[in-house]
Amino acid sequence: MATAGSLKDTLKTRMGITNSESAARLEEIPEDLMTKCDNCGTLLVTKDWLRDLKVCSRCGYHARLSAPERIELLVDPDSFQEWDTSLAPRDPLHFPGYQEKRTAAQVKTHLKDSCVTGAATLEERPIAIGATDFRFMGGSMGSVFGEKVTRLLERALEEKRPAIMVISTGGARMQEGLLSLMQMAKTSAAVARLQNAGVPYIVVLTDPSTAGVQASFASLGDVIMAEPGATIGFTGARVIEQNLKIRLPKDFQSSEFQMEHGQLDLIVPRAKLKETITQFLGLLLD
Amino acid sequence: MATAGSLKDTLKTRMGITNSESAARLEEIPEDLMTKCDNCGTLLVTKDWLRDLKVCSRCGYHARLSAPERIELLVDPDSFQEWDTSLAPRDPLHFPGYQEKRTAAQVKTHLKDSCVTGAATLEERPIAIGATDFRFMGGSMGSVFGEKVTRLLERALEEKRPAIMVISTGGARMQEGLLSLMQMAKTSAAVARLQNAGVPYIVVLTDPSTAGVQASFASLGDVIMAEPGATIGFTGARVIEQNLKIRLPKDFQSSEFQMEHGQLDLIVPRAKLKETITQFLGLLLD
Amino acid sequence: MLSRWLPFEKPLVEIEEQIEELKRLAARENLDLSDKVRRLEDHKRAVMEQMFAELTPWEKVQMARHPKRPYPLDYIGALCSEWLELHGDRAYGDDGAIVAGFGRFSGRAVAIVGNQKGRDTKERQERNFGQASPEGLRKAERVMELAARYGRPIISLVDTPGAACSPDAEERGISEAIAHSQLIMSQLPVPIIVVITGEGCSGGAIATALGDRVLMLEHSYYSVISPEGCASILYRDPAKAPESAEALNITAEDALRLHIIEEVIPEPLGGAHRDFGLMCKSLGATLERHLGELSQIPGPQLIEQRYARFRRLGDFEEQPSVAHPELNGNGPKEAASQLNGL
Amino acid sequence: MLSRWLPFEKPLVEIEEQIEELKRLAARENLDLSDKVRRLEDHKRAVMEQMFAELTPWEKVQMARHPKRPYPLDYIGALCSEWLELHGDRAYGDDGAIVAGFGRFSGRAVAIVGNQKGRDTKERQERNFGQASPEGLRKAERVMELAARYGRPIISLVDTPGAACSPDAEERGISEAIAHSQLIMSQLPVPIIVVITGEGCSGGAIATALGDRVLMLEHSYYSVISPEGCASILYRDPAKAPESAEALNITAEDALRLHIIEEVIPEPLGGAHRDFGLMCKSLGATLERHLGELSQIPGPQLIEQRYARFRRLGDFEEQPSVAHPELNGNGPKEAASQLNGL
Ligand SMILES: [Zn+2]
Ligand SMILES: [Zn+2]
Repeated sequence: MATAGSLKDTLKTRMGITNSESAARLEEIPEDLMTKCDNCGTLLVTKDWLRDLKVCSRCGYHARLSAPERIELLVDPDSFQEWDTSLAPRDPLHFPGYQEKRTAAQVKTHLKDSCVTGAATLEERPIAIGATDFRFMGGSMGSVFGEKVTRLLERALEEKRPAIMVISTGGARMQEGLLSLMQMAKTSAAVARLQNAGVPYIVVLTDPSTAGVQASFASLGDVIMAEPGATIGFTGARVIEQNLKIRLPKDFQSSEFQMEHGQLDLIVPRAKLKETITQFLGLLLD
Repeated sequence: MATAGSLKDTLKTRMGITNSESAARLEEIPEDLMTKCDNCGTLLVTKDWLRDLKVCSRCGYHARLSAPERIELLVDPDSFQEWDTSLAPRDPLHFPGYQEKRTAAQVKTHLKDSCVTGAATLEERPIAIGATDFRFMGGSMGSVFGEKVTRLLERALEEKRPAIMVISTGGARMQEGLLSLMQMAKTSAAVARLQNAGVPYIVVLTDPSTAGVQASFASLGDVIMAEPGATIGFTGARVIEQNLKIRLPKDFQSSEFQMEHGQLDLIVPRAKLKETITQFLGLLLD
Repeated sequence: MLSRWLPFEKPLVEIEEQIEELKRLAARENLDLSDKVRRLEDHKRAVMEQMFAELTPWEKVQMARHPKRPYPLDYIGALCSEWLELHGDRAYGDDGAIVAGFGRFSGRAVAIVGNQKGRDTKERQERNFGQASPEGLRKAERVMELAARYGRPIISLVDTPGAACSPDAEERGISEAIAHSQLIMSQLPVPIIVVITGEGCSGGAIATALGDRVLMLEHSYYSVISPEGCASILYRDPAKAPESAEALNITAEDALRLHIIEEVIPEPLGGAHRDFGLMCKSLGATLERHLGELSQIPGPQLIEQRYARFRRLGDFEEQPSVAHPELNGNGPKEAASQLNGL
Repeated sequence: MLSRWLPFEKPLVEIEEQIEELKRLAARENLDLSDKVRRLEDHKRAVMEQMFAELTPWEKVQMARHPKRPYPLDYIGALCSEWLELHGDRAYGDDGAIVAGFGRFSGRAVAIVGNQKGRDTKERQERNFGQASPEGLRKAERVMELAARYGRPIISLVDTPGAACSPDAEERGISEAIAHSQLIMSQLPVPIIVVITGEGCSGGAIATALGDRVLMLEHSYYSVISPEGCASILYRDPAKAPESAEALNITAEDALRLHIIEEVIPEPLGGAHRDFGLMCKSLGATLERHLGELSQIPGPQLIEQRYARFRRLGDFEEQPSVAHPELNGNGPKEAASQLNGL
């Protein structure tokens, strides 16, 4: 159990600014601050909610996590060493508004781009792990994201480290045009090499996992796990509804829907992810 | 165009006793004998019907052919040299009535068992070809059938001859019990080796192609062609209807149905089979 | 009681009722009838020993279908210290009739695939009575290929009355799925041990039965067609299933004699369900022995041996070679030209 | 006439109407106006040359979508002396939006896959406007793997507004199908030439565009998202598609500049549909040249080069390395323990 001070630090520094609360306001919030579940609206004691890894104790709703949170959730404490921190995005197309949006995202997240990768251990097993951050332009995949994932997969191959990718993304980054589209091919090809070499590659899909990322390396895991209730698919439900003038059921593209349609190996609650990945790696390798 | 004598010979010797006409009766039939289409009931001039390869000029119904007819239809004249003529069936389970049924089939067809295999040329290209004969106990696959197909696939591999199998069968031969079931595994494994060696393997499905044969080597062709209107499937429609107490549409399990459901590469009318196979082999090999 | 006793077990029911009666009496009247009870139990055991040693093929079928018979997930739960079930064919759906995943069996990580029937009406329907649909076989294939990539041995537990029998299964290519599963299994460079634990019926069974070793539980059966199906064809009467079961040679002993399987795994007296713990001990020891042997063999050699194993199956004779009179250009030339050259 | 002329072609319509008028006049009045006609035609040509050299990105999109634009089967019919189309994914269905088969192109047997739109309303629906469903991509994959087994080069003709957009496509794993097609194409040991012939839009395009050479016709476009889709997101107004087309850098010249493609294949004046014969000559010669070059390269080397080709795509900078302050154990220890160890 953490102290009051550390809890506030956690909220401020590590959890990012979810639930639309500003960092400034957090300073004044008393220890027993309530957090409202985005799904069922229940007011939860923030301390409990954090202990539950931002999962609503009432309805099971899994709130989104930042990339740093994702990584810390899944690796041994203090074991993470970030890779490719030098990579930073450009604006190759001089796309309207791109630089401004990105700078805002960088300020908000303390990240250079939407994907964080690195080395860590998981129950003492060396792994390569990456996570995407939905707060950073919807976790979209541009050149830096694609390059980081590719380098992660290549280094995993070289060092025979199992690779784990945790996804939360709206797809390819429009603002880098074709260069973003090419990251789909580049990352998919890198997965092929990793699999040929017999190095495990595990995908964890979280809310949301869609479009260009879902249609490339995120659908190619040896095993694909998803958190409950995540939205997983290619074309967004609203776009399909508009195009075909239809109404889609509420659970369309949910983890449970994708499970039923054969696209997932497992649905794993957040609290069980680390354990399940560890077990799977043990069953493949030990 | 053949002479009167040869036509009768064809009917008597080569065409087998289809359309439930006995060999004895054929002797007395005048040259302009009419043949009734089994599908639409149209009376066709036998000479024309034979020239049309036993395809009804009215409704396109493809009447069943014997294994020897099948082979002669597809290979260069006089090029066929039969393989494994020494193989003959046994009665390993002492199955009630098996020997009698088989002897009757042998007398009727002049075949030792339901499958004929051998070497031939197709537009001068050496090939290995096999065909099954529905007249022989429903073209069922027992030990001899399975052994012949396996030897054909093995020899095709050894001599780098493209292999062609023409199917007409009700499935595995019940009377040889588990030994028949094992032929499914044996032949499927032999296909795997042939494909690994990059030797083409072409399947032609004709009416009917079902059950244990369809669920083994007959579904594993590099390309799978079917004659129009053939019945192709695993479980017979009547069995499904009885089990589920439902009525199935008339075209259920037809070639056209299987094409729509992605199970066939091509539907090829009988008169075009030889040409299509030749073309496909050319496109794969030349 | 109906579900606990098979028709041929009637003599046992009577003895058991007598035992129960004696016990009730002893309790009510405070008598010591333990000697009588013991004698009756000895008698019951003797009857059982004789009964289950001499089961007819049709009785074996009933044993294999016994509603209390252990199913793959039961064995997995008992034999594996870990188990992670994987789902889905990554294309269409997740078939409850097939379970597939990775487990740890006596310290060794293995992949396990199996046909899973349901225990109650609802589960039976969800699992389609253990009858695999195309997507189930494609799921199994995917997991087996994953196992091969990581050098994990495969255990396939077969217990199915056949592949799915429905328009849906036909539409999605149940033939192709059965065929392809065999094609893949014949090429995997890891040990594959198949155990027919209950029903091993028809294409649905052979689909996942192409292994280096094929074993059968004592009271399972393995057949090219269901006895009822055979009877419908042979006698035009499904009620003649007992005769068909006899004719088809479907018992473990038959399969052993025909060299279809390597070994019969004995069941506890009265069947696997009567002493599940003992059954697991026996099954576990057998699997361990075969895994130990097979894991010594390099992958490519395994594939060769597996091919050879099935290659030799079949019973036929090789008579002096006589070509078919109509073929080899021996027939009339004009006749030959009739079909050719048109 | 509506379907023959695009909005920006209006000046041409006027000139052409004048020419027609003159010809009618000459015929009616029996006059020799050929000189005037010739001058008008020269003028028209000059206008066209300027017009089509300066098309805006949005005009290129309209050209790529021109209802008379040649589709893959048109090119196949013109360029191949033989063509055998194969069907089906062997699992679910046959998708009309994807054609796949083997053809003989200038004496060489090749596999060809392509997105096929329909010409009329009925065919458009049957072919789902060239938008591939999962089963279409799986069919293409099957044919490409067959081609690889027999050492046949692969030509992929891309002309799609995107992958199928429907609940069905989602249910059967359109994401998986797009991803898997790329995975497979990255490993085939035969030459793969991709030509964007019309629309090369989004995941539906890259699904079959992982080649050794990627070429674009002069008036095709290639984009991560449709201009309309981009406008909806960026400007909340699909009518701003022209601005989006500009911003997205989707023309062949853009793609060439960004090293996404190797070459732009010139189209006849006014577009491929105005002189199909000439277009085929130009496309055929280009394909032949690339096939000739690639067929010199051994399979494993092709795979390496193909990987390297896509590997280098992307534009980013490498700044001095600074780790994220929250990671690498630099953050407060208590905070780290908050999520871990729970
Ligand atoms: Zn809630
Ligand atoms: Zn007819």
